[in-house]
Amino acid sequence: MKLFEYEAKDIFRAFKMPTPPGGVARTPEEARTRAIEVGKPVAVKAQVLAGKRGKAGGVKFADTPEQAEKYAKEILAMRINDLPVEAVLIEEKLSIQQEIYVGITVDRNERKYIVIGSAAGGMSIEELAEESPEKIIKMHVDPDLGLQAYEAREMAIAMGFRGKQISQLGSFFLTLWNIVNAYDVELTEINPLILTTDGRFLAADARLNIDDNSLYRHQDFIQKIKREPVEQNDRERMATENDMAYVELDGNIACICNGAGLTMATLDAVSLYGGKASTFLDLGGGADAKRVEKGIEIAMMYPKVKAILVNIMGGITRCDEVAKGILSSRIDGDITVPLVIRMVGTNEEEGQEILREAGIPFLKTMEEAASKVVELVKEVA
Amino acid sequence: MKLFEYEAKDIFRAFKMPTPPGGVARTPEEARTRAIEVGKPVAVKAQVLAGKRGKAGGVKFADTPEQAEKYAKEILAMRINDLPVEAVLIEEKLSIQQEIYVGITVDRNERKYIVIGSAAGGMSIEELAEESPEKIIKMHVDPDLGLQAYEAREMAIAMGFRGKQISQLGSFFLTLWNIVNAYDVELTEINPLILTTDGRFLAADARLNIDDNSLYRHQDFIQKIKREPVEQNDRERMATENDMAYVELDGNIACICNGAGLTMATLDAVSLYGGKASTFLDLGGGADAKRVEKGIEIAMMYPKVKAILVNIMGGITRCDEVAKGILSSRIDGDITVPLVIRMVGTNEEEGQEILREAGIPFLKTMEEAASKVVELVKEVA
Amino acid sequence: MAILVDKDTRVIVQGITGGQGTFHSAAMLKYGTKVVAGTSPGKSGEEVHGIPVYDSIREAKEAQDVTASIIFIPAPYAGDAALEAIANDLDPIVIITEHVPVKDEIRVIHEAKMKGITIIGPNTPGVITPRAKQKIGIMPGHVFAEGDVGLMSRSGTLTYEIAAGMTNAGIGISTALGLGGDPCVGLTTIEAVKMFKEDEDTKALVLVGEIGGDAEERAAVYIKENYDLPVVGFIAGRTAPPGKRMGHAGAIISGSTGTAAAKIKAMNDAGIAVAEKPSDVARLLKEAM
Amino acid sequence: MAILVDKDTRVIVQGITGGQGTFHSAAMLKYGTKVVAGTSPGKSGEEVHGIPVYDSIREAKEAQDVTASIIFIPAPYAGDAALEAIANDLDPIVIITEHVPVKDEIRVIHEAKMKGITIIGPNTPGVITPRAKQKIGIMPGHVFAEGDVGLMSRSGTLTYEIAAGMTNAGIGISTALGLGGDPCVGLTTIEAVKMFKEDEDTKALVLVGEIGGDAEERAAVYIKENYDLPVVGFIAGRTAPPGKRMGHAGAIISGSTGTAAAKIKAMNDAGIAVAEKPSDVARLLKEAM
Repeated sequence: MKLFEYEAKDIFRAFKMPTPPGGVARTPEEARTRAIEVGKPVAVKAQVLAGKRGKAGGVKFADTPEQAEKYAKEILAMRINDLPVEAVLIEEKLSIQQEIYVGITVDRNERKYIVIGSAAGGMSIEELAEESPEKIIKMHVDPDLGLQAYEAREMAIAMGFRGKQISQLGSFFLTLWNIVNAYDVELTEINPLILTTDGRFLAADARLNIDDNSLYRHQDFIQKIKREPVEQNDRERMATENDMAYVELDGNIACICNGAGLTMATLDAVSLYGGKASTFLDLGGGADAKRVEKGIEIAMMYPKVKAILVNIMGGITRCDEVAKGILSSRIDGDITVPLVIRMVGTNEEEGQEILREAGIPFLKTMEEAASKVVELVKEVA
Repeated sequence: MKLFEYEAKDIFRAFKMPTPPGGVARTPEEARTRAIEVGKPVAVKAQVLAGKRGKAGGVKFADTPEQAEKYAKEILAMRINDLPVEAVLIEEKLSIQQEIYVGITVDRNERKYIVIGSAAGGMSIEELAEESPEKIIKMHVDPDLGLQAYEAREMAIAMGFRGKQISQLGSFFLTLWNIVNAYDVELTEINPLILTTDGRFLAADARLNIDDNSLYRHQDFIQKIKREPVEQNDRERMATENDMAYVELDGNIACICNGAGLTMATLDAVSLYGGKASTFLDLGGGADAKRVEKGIEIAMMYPKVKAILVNIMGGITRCDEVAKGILSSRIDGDITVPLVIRMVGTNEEEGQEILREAGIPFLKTMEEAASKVVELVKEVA
Repeated sequence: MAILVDKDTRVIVQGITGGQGTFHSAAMLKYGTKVVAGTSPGKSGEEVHGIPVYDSIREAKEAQDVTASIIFIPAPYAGDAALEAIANDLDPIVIITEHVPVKDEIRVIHEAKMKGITIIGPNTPGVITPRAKQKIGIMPGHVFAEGDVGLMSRSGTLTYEIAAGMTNAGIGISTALGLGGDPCVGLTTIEAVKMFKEDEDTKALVLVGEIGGDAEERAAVYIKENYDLPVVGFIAGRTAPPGKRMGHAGAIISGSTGTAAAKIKAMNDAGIAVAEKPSDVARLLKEAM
Repeated sequence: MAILVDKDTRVIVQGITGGQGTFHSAAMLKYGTKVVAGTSPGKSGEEVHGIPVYDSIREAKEAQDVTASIIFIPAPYAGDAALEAIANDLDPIVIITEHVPVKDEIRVIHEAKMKGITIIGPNTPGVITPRAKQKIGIMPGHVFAEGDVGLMSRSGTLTYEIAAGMTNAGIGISTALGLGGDPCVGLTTIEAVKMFKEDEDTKALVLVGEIGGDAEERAAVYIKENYDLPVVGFIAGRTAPPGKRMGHAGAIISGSTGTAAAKIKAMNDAGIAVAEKPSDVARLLKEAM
């Protein structure tokens, strides 16, 4: 779950991390009020769960409350990365001495949290890593001990800071770590963390992603921020509610499979035979008839779909249940496009028998099925 | 810092631990209201930071709100263990199937937290340990991992519980552990934890002591409960504010020393020569003149004091500073009783020189000093 | 010998009374696995398919000789279950559960590592050694024929797909291993390759990867330098658009690493033949062996 | 040889620029201790009494050969300082700081134990070996004469008192050790006795205890069974009323254990002569040796 900048900063402030004075606004008028409260030139920043906001024109600097109102109006009307701007954050415009990068994420190779810092912030860590890897300081966090204050200071020292700034900057790492720990954060970044010309460190930006698998532990927080974990369309929401992985793509063939790897491989096969997938739909493990029916229902709701490919490799999932699900979708008239079925594995014979009795054809290999569905789509077109 | 039962239960409830319905009352009228809210027979329990409350008559059972009001009036007027009863807790009277003991404290030998449980609760753990040690189940908590759910269940299993009660009771240990961790608890007990005749587990009593050394981490909480960490008289409060260890006793000789061990040994020596101490006052390490003066000031405020014995073994503490402190107390006229000084160690000669110049006598060994002060007190009497 | 699982493995099923635990206990028993005990707190004394159920692993170990664990416990409690298995020195520990919070995974993997215990998963189909007729997992046993090719994968059903293709082509498997689909898993791809390298019964490897992370790239470098027997690869997600989350967290493309192209290139650089379709794996294996 | 501290010990002072750190660095240097570095984050490049100051132990170790640490860091940060010393493999680590939260103490002591590092304290005056002219601590060095009696205590100034009495009586000390006044300390009384037992230069022991806990009782049992040389004891708090907190947390009487009477009885049972007054210790030692 990605948090908006202003939501992340609310958490930062609750953990006593210094952030620029300011507040969120949902209307141009509110933006004006916030700017008056700040009483200095402000930044007007689009609140949107997408990167490269600055390049898209989503950040503007206003010298007066009137200007802030005007920019807020413009930005609130924007879409960035195809997402609407829900709000703007009005914050004091800082006088910058240095832009710093700090962040914590999960290192999947070491299976540990990793703390990352660079005195050369302001750009994405990927670009930084490519251009100046020596400027990136990394430290793994001991899973038993957590990040210690002395380690946070060692980060600041390694980043080149001296004197009082060692502890000042170190405290940002410690606070970030406490937040990571409290909120099951899988990625957090402050970029830039600004050292102002008058010597203050302030978290000027904030990125904070909570591990989706941990959300059950953070229901109080999710209710408090009064929004859904993710912006979703109806189909995506239905899939989430049914615990299915669902991604919409640009093609026209819906691939309904069990298992993420198999679903991806099915998309690849469709592509290999000249087709293009509209839908990645992973039913997950052990889908029963109802679940299969629900998966087909969701897939059919997406207007781009011109054919469905069901590719099941039965493991926990039983082919007889899959067949029953398909059958009741047919009976209900859900499926209004060509359907190709490939189904092997657990209870394969029972499943195939059900389809055979209902007069529904099926195939034995995924290559046959992929090539067949591509063929059918071409006929339809 | 010891918490009142109702304060501890507020924490228990915040951590979602089941407690009996009810609430705190500071007047008999409030007690009546609470009893009406409970709507069933209630227990009226004195809120006082002392053990053996039940034996002192501080717990009564009321069938009606009127009765609850009457008992509350009686109990609120009581003193238990020489402490006033500040409030009563009104709680549903439970129908008891079994009384259980659960607790967590620090095992100083293992230097670990230790979880303690017994199916035979209702009595003090010391008595239980003496009478039926085999009925007490203990488990150390791994300092890296903390108490795990499976360990909490193992406790319940070892205590003899089966079926669903394993997880139900286990969750009390887990919750207690989370509280210990969050509040730096050095001792917490639920005794009794009651299994009701209808099969519910409820924390019927609550004891919770926070590590005094950790209080700086819990300022928010201390402010929230709106009271001082400990009930203290003026002298005790002054000593606490000045970070001195101060205990009032029944005798008439105030012992002002540096270091707890030396102070205790000084008390012992006074006793050995037939005297009786009124005051244990440990100045701590590295006391300067001002601190010595303040210590003497506090000691003199206690009316029982008939003589003062200053016994300093200079280590971090410098004898010249001690001498200066004594000197300015004399000049200010603070000391109105006989004063015996023994002072050796760091800067001994400088200190003795200061006293010599001021005409203040001093001794070289603590045995001489103890015997001398006892002699002087006898003369005074 | 194969790896991780053999005739001496004696398994406890954590969460045996749940739907999945019960179903797969039967399947494992049927396949030949020595499932000797199960846990379900509060259900000590019950039996599932004749397997005795205990309140805790500690209790089970007092009654039964168990060496390994398979965990069918819901995600919020799976970490605790794994720590219980670690505390009781079970090895390997197979965590079937998906959606385990990464913080819990990190903790469990670290504790296991400190004791030298192998964690397989989470979010894995488990491990199977056809020759020994032993599986600790949820894979359909009949798909895996006895043989001398080691198979490892981060994906469940895709593994069955490829194993089925191999079986159809007459190629058998020494041990097949689901490494788990989460970003953080216990046994890593490179560690699995090392295990297979030490196994005399494994004469070739199939490495099934997917987009996300750089486990395959790392394994490829290791293979290039250390592994002399034939290796065939397959990577799922060639056509996945960047930045889209595809099913499990393992399949996020982040930055310039983790794309299918990068993985395939790393494998080719290591002399690993990479199949375009799952069914090509068997053919490439035959060519390589 | 003595224990814990000898001529090869090279000390870093954590918190060297604070009042206590500065004062006692001078005192240690004057006594003869090899104080080779100090830390104070942000003050790298400064010097205290000619001792170079570093931002971190890591930085200090790059420049200096340090083996042991003494910590003068305020209680809220003392645990962090100790973990830094542990991570840098310093041994022993002497924690002078008092009022360290017990949760932090438990954590630090556990981590040190896992690495086999000795923690002395917290809330200790430290350790001194007169023959080597080395002290890591805050005790007045002139009070301790060179000799062959091991002295250990949970109390600071009381230790000086007894040491001074011994010195006046012509009895010298091999190593004197403040175990620390807190309920949870690193090196325990019984562990200290074991160290002295292994030390050829220690021919007798003085065990100074106080009310609270049962460290003295345990040590007495150990001494009875394992230690053949003379031991003299002293217990402070004979006249302390039950339930009153006397100075530091170590001195709480809880339940039926931890009273002066119980400790004295345990010592007497172990054949340990217990002094009534500090000044009696020297006499009893002479009688016993």
